[in-house]
Amino acid sequence: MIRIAYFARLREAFGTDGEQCPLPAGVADVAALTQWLCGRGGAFAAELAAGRAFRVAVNLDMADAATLVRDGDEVAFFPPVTGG
Amino acid sequence: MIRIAYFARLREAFGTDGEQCPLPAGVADVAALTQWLCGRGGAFAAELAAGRAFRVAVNLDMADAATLVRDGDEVAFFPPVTGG
Amino acid sequence: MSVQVQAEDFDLGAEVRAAHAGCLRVGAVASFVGYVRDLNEGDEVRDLVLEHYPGMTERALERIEAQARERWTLDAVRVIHRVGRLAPGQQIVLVVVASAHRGEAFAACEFLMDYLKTQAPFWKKEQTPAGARWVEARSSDDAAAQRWGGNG
Amino acid sequence: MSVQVQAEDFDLGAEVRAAHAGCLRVGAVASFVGYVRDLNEGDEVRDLVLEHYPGMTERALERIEAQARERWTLDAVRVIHRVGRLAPGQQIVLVVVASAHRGEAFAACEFLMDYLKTQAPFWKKEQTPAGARWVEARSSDDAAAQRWGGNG
Repeated sequence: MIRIAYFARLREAFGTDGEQCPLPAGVADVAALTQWLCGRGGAFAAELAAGRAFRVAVNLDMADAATLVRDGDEVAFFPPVTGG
Repeated sequence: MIRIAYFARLREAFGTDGEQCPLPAGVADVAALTQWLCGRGGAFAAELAAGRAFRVAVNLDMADAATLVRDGDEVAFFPPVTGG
Repeated sequence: MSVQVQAEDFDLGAEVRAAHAGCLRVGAVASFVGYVRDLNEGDEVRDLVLEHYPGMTERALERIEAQARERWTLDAVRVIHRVGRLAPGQQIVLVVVASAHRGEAFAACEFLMDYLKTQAPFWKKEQTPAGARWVEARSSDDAAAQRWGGNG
Repeated sequence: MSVQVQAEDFDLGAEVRAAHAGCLRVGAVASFVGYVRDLNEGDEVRDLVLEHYPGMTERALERIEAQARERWTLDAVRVIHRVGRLAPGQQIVLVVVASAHRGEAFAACEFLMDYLKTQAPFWKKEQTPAGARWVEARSSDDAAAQRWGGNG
């Protein structure tokens, strides 16, 4: 199982703050997980399309497309940050 | 008459915080007034010698050697500042 | 704890006193307080809601603090960021840095704010007369963070 | 009056609240407090006496404030410098700058301190175990002021 969390604009667009699901078959990194989520179509495809500005964290650290995703991980998708 | 004020190390070296005196004959700028004070010898000659670090203000504004000194002016001699 | 995420307001004077803490080696305390403005991108802001990522946000702030302590010799660092609903005029964020000398205190304080703005997971949603909207990240904030070099 | 020379202590929190003053355009307040250190040039400092040039000092501070306001868009500036006898740990100087954005607040606050250090007529005399001595001006302070360009 992995935990996927959504924040801010993405949380609203997806209508949930996250989900728990088995690590999808063939998914080993952030790029593949993003592609798998896009495959759902709708808001996922729109918000996570190439060229959209979003960030990914794995296990509470900023990640990039190549960051590995393993069973048990927490992966978060969110917009560029706007605190301060 | 002009008023000459001394601060900090110069005040202590000269043993006074200032004096009032007629504008010395031939003195029209800071350079000439400094030379006139040096002419007294002793602490004045030592502290105001060429190459010593001191500053001069005329009428509450920072001055340089060429700044004019006129009757009624207040001229202050002091070390480089060390506030803050 | 030197970094903190909280809904409650904070007291700059008390935080600076705590940062100095009677430490006679400290010659300089630089500090920053950010406030909610009533105007953003030309629109009136009625209030805003600050969302964060519990766990990751604290960790990001601690990492930013650690980077500042690697770069400069600091005696104390304090970062407080509020979350939840805030009205114009209210305090959002505080950074306090104590050091022997002012150059290091100023640099570290500005560095912490620049990195916090681009690295710490907070998101602002504004309520304007035209409705609610998520604040967009600013490229000027990225530029401010990038001038410190390194990869953040 | 936004610049002040006084023997009395000051309250950073109160000064920052006054600088923000409920002005909803202000997004950023940068501030600095300088403290007496117990060590200078390797020697223990028991206390120090700050001398100034009444009349000229206030005028110099006002001029430095005017220069900051020419360079940046500022909503409030506050400078307080103490004079008289001060012990290690005590506050010497405060600078507070309020602006719409943090970049201007930080820059103006640091500029004010750098210029104050080199342009405002204050002199420190330290009491050390070896006796009293006048503090020497530091070339690093001149360098800090010069990086802002102009003739000060």
